[in-house]
Amino acid sequence: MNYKLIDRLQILSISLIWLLFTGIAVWILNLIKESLRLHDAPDASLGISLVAIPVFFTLSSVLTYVFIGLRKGRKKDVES
Amino acid sequence: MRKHVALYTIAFAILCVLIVTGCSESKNYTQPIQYNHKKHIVDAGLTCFDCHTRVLTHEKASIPNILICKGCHEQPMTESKEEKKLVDYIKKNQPIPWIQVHRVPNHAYFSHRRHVAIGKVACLTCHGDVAGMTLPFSTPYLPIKMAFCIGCHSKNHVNTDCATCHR
Amino acid sequence: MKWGMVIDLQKCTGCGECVAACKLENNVAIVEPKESEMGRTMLWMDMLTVYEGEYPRLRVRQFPRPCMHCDHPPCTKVCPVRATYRNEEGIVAQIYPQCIGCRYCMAACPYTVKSFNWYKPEWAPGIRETANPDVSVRLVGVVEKCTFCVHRLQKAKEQAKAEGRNLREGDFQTACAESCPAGAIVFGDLENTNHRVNPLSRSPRATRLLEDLGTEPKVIYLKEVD
Amino acid sequence: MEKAPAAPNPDYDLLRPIEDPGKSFYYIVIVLLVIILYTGYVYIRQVYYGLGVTGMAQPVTWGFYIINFVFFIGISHAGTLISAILRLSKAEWRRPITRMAEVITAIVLAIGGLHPIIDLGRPDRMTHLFYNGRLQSPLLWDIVSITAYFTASTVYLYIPMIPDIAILRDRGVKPRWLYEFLSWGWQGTEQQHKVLDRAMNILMVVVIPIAISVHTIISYIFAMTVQPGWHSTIFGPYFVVGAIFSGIAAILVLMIVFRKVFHLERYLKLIHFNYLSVLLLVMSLLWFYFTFSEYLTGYYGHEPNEMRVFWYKFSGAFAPYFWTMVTCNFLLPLILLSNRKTRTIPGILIASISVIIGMWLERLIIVVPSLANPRLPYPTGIYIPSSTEWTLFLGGVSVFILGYMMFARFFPVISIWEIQEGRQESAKAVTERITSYMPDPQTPLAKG
Amino acid sequence: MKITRRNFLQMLGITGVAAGGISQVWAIPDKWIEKLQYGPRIETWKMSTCGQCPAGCGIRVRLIDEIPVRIFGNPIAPVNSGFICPMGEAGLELLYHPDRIRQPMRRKGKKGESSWVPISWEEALGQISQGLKGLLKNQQADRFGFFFGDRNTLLTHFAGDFVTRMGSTNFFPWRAPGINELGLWQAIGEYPPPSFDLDKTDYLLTFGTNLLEGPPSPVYFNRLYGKLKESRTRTGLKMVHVDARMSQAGKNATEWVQIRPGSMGVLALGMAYVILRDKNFDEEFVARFSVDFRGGKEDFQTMVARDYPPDKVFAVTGVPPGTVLRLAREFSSAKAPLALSGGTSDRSETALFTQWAVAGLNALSGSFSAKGLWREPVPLPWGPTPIPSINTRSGAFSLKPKLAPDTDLPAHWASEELPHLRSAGKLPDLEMLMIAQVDPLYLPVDQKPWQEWLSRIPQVVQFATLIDDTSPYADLVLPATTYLEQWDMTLPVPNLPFSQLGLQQPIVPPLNGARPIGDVLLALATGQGVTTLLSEKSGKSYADYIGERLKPVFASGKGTPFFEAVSLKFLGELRERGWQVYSYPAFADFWRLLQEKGGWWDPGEYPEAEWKKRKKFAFPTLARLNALLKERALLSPGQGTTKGEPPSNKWMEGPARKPEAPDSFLLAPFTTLMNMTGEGASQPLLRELSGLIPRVYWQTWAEMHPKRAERLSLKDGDLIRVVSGKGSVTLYLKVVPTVSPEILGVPFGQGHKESGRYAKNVGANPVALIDPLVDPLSGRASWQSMQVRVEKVNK
Repeated sequence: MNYKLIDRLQILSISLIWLLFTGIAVWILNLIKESLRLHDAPDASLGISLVAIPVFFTLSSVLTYVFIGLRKGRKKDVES
Repeated sequence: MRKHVALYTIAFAILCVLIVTGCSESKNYTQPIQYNHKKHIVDAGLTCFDCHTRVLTHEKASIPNILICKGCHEQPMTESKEEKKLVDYIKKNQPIPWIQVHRVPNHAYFSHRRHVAIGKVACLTCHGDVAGMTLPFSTPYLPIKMAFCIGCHSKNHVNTDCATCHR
Repeated sequence: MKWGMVIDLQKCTGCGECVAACKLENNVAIVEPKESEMGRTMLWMDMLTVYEGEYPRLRVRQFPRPCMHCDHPPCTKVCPVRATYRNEEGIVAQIYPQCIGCRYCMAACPYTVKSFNWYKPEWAPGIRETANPDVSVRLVGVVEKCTFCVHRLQKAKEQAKAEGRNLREGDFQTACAESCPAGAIVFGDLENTNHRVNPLSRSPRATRLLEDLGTEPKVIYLKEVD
Repeated sequence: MEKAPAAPNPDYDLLRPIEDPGKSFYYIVIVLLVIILYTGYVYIRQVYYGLGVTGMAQPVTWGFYIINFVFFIGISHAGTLISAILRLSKAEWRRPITRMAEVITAIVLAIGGLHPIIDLGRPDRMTHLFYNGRLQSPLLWDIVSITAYFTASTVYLYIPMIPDIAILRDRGVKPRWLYEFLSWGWQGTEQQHKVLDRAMNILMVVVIPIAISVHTIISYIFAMTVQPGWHSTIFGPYFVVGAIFSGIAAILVLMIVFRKVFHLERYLKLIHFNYLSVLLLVMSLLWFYFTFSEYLTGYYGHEPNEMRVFWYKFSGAFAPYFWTMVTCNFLLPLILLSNRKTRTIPGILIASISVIIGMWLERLIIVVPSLANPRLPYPTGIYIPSSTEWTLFLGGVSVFILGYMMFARFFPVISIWEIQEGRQESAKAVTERITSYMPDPQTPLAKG
Repeated sequence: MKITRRNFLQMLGITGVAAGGISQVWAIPDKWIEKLQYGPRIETWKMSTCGQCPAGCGIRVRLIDEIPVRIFGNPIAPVNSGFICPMGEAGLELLYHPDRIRQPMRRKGKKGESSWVPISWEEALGQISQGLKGLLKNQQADRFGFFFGDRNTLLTHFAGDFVTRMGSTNFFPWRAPGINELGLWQAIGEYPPPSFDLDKTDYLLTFGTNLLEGPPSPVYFNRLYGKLKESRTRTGLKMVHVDARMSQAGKNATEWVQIRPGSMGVLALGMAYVILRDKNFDEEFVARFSVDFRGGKEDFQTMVARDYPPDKVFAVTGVPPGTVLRLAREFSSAKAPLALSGGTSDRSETALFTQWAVAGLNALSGSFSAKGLWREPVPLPWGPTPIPSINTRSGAFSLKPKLAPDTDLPAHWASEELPHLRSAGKLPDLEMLMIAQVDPLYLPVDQKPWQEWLSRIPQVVQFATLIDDTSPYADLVLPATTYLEQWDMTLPVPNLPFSQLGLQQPIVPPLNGARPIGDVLLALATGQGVTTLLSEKSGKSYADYIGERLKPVFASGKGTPFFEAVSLKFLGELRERGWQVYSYPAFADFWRLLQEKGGWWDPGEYPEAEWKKRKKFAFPTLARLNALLKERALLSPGQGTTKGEPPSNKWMEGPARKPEAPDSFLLAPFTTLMNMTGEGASQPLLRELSGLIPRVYWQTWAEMHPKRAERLSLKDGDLIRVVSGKGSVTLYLKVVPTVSPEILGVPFGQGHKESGRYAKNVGANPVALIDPLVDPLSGRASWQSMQVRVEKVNK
């Protein structure tokens, strides 16, 4: 079994999750921009984004925290 | 009918692939006569409105047909093969089957009068340097997309309200 | 500018011409019998009937019902893609190529004015082609409704501009207003005092449908007095 | 923290379905796959012809798809919310059931989340939501909150599963790369446990408000319109309560099924069922309370349009459904669960199934009657779901069963490490906790 | 498998093709499609006149690149002032109907079978020509007949002329019921009768008359009603509608009076009873202008006093005595009361009696002589050559009123009786019958004798745009043009206060090989050597015939082509000074102007009716009615309800039928604006909208009173079977309070057996329930008061 490949894949998956959440954030920001441009209830859009974006980032942070924490917590002998 | 749906499903899948690869975009039309815009505009000194007579007054610019061509080409003026085709059409009193290349979809209202006569938009903004063309259009100069309309409208501070064009 | 309509119920005879004119003007699909029975008939302009009292005191009130073009439309609030929105001239527009067909606006409309293309609208061969070229033929899966004949406004504005003048009353009339034999439907700019709708909308007989919802419809009914 | 003992662990029984799924597993999978494929065909047919193949029409423009959307998302509350609340309140009996609940959430959310897409007339224009979405629309709130909930609950399912995946990895269960990939290098060190614990504590706190928000927002889809029967402030909590209610019933059914199929009597003891069924009973009462308040305010206000919908439900065309719902959601659970004699496994099963049916009916009763009774003098709408809608409903349920089976095929449905942890530490921890609640005998009472 | 829209349409397509017997599917030429999509979009407008009903509304057709896309009202047409009705709107659907006949067709198989062999026009015309030649050679011109749907156009005159000049008298025009015509014809012996003016009245009493949903001109009267309704709070106008069902006229009236169908004449005489007793009638009119009012043995006064006291009226009509009293007093004390009959009252066994009785009410109130309520129609300035009168064509209809024995009963009124007339020996056995613009086997006639009669005629030639219910009994079907492809001229509309000629001109050249009826007849006539149809100098088409007819109008200098808004007053001043609005020195200019403007009219309103010039008003008396009945029985014995029984006054009270059983009803068919007498059924728009008000689209419904529905435990939307002694139909139930509890209202105009894909086998035809009842006085088929039973059907 190719441990190195799996290791890479794990890192990739974590970054993909970040990408996804950043994507969502960018999407929401885009929608706010649109609503500002078209004067289409920007207040509602802003309110929702204020709640939504932090939630997504909390989630990804927790995942990253676990990911890094588990790696750091590994016993030294298996490392090699 | 169930059978059909299976077929349609496959067709749908193929269509999706086509759309994704963008095959549907590049359609080439072959015009019945290889009309030379340059010769008419630069050499003969005609303007767009001489032949596309309805540009300034109507929604559609109108593609000139034998009635207008007849004005000059009742008898052949050159030895061009393409002109011979035209003269044949005129003789037979049969309309030239021009293919309209710039087609605005049905759900959008686009009026030449509004743009050219009232808005003073130059023809070449949308149709390119027609005066330099030696062949007729086989593909649209621009992809006829809303983004282009909106781009121009917002640049010129024209109304971008959807209901201005959508119908 | 605030386009609005006044429907004088004292004049309206309930003949249904507005309904027919609307269907043809706007290429509204004819829905075949089986579908119709399910309740999929498409009418942008509808004719509603209210029965009051009992014989011999029975009164039957009929009233045409276009889209109300509310000033605070409940439908546009919920549209997830801005396929329906209220423009600056007060017309609640419906942008067919934008609609994703979620039908939320239909569920939210308290007047139930919207129709949905459950199937691809189909006509007998040849009839569809000869439909009104000024209005698009809708695709399957989109919501549609009365647009106050906005395609006529587009043309009327262009004509006025070409003639270098402002839009006059009568330049822009909806198909229903134009065709009402009894002259019950009047259309115009509610904010322009020169338009007939302006004084009429302030008539003591003026009411709006479901006024208490605060939707502020721009279709104003003049009550029957007898 | 000590490493797991080398001796064959009795809890490794739980891995049996993974190591040897048996033939019947594959048969069922094939059957389910056939159903799902047929569903797929039916859906493509719907996309091709348009929504006309369904039974929806004007004015009932929403039907099964939206009902099932609300229903499935409701079921999803089983999970995360319950397991998070139980975890947060340190209820030790939770240990064998949390994962089951969390899996329900993840799978059902994915299914429920797809339903609005099925419901679209133009699914090909989905991308418009990204370019031109409007955050003012409750539908967008839903997209955001369901996405958040789905990711949160998946994370919440996944993180406590890491130690178990590591067990599978260590036992060399195939496919090894999968377990290797998913175990994130878990070795059970103290450091890793600490990280896991902390992450879970954060998640518990985050997940509960997200879960509540999801169902509140789904209720907003209805409550934000001005339609009679929908436009109600109580709808948010009402939906949340209903969701948890149906969620608990779903877990109970699943627990009973798993207990039977995998012979988990050792893990899923009567006490678990007893506790959960009492919880179900409580939710049933709560649900009734909300239903009562909702209809009483409507009735008392006596607004004509409201009353039209009200009578439509109470004595009109929807009366059979309405009263079945009341029976299923309130009377039957009340009778079966309040009596110790009937609070047996079969009794609980019947009550749970009736609650699931009742809650589905509740969604039906919320969605259809309000649409069927427009305010203006239109005729009352009719809605008869077509075979397409029934098939897609069946397909949804099949996807759920298949998803659950696949999960059980690859991962243990009962958390092995949490049970071990419970065995080793909880007794001590609970004793400590209880003593800490008690009045301290050494400290004298304060004077005054 | 569920029927989706797609395969539904496919199915329709297949049946359509099978019926038409052709392979082409497009309703429009192929080259149009490209043109419509990518053409230069040149917009033009053409004026013409609507041909959907006899009202002659001016239309303005919008053409894009020469292709008609929409029909609007002609804003300068005086009848409709720019408005049209839904039927007018839907005209293009008729033009572009996908099932239009594209070729002459000969029937394959027996009579009654709808299978066809397409043949060429030459072959078809040759066949007819040969037939005609044979008849003429054998001096049997009378064996040739023409049953012609009168659309109030010149074509009717032309066809009548054609038949006459062939040497036959068998021209049978048919027209939908009119208003007051029958009663006034009996009472004063005039046709056309004086027309009424609603503008002047302050009390309008309509006995079943539905001006809003049918002839003479729904658009004109909807407009007028709108005006009257709006101003009635100021003017105090009261509109009372007497009918079993609250039609649109009832809904727009101030009051609706429920009555048993067929008994309206009794109510009218009941009111006369009260008026006479109160002595509140116009003594002067009665004394100066009437006969038989009093003094005789069987005069009007005696009859009314004896037979129509309110309690008796109540027993027959179901109208409470108090209401009779009130109506009578309101009517007699109004300043300008007007009573109208027609509509549903005209389709009962007491049609003529009712109209006469209502005319009697008008006479009592004196409204005829004063108040400007009645106007004198001004004859058209046709010039020295009078158009052949259609009324005297047929020897079969020789009933004459006593006062004016030189006046025939308009043949329109009883053409439905043709088969009976044949069996009565009043009509020779025909060798060839032409049928045009009407579908007799769909109409509310006794169909069996019609089928037999048509089967007996060896050559039945039908002009039709669509294969209709009559076609299976035709031997040859010729594709006729619609009104949008032909020349024609609509004549003045009855009961409008001015005269108008609406020009129909081809908006498009005839589609799909259709030919205008006029031109085909002309070709046939020329083939037979009957060239005198036209004056020597004119050309060879029907358009030229119209031109010929118009020349006297031009020469008279009267009237003007339609003109843009100029106030009538101003115009009047101009005319007084000898001005004309348009100057058209030559006929060619006049003709061009007519085409441009859409028609000609005489803006001067009709003058007030002058009763001194008339003979007298004959009140209906028992003697008169019995005499008429006797005469009629001689004319066509052995049919009708009376079956030649000795006359009595029993039947006059109207068939005082009540529902016999708890689940039985009196059938009360009615017509709708969207469909009229079935003409709208072939057009999908009208098909869909004919049930707009009750919201039953496409299907046929039955209207029932809520109380009855409740008693029978039926719900709105249920499927019911309506059974009579004759047959049964299945309908959708509509529970509405707008019908009397005794009746079952069923719309007429649906349930065609043919007539294209949109009409075929959709809905139901109440005629299937109706037994052959005929008004014994006029011979007009009745469709009211059938006893029917209702059963629930599970969907």
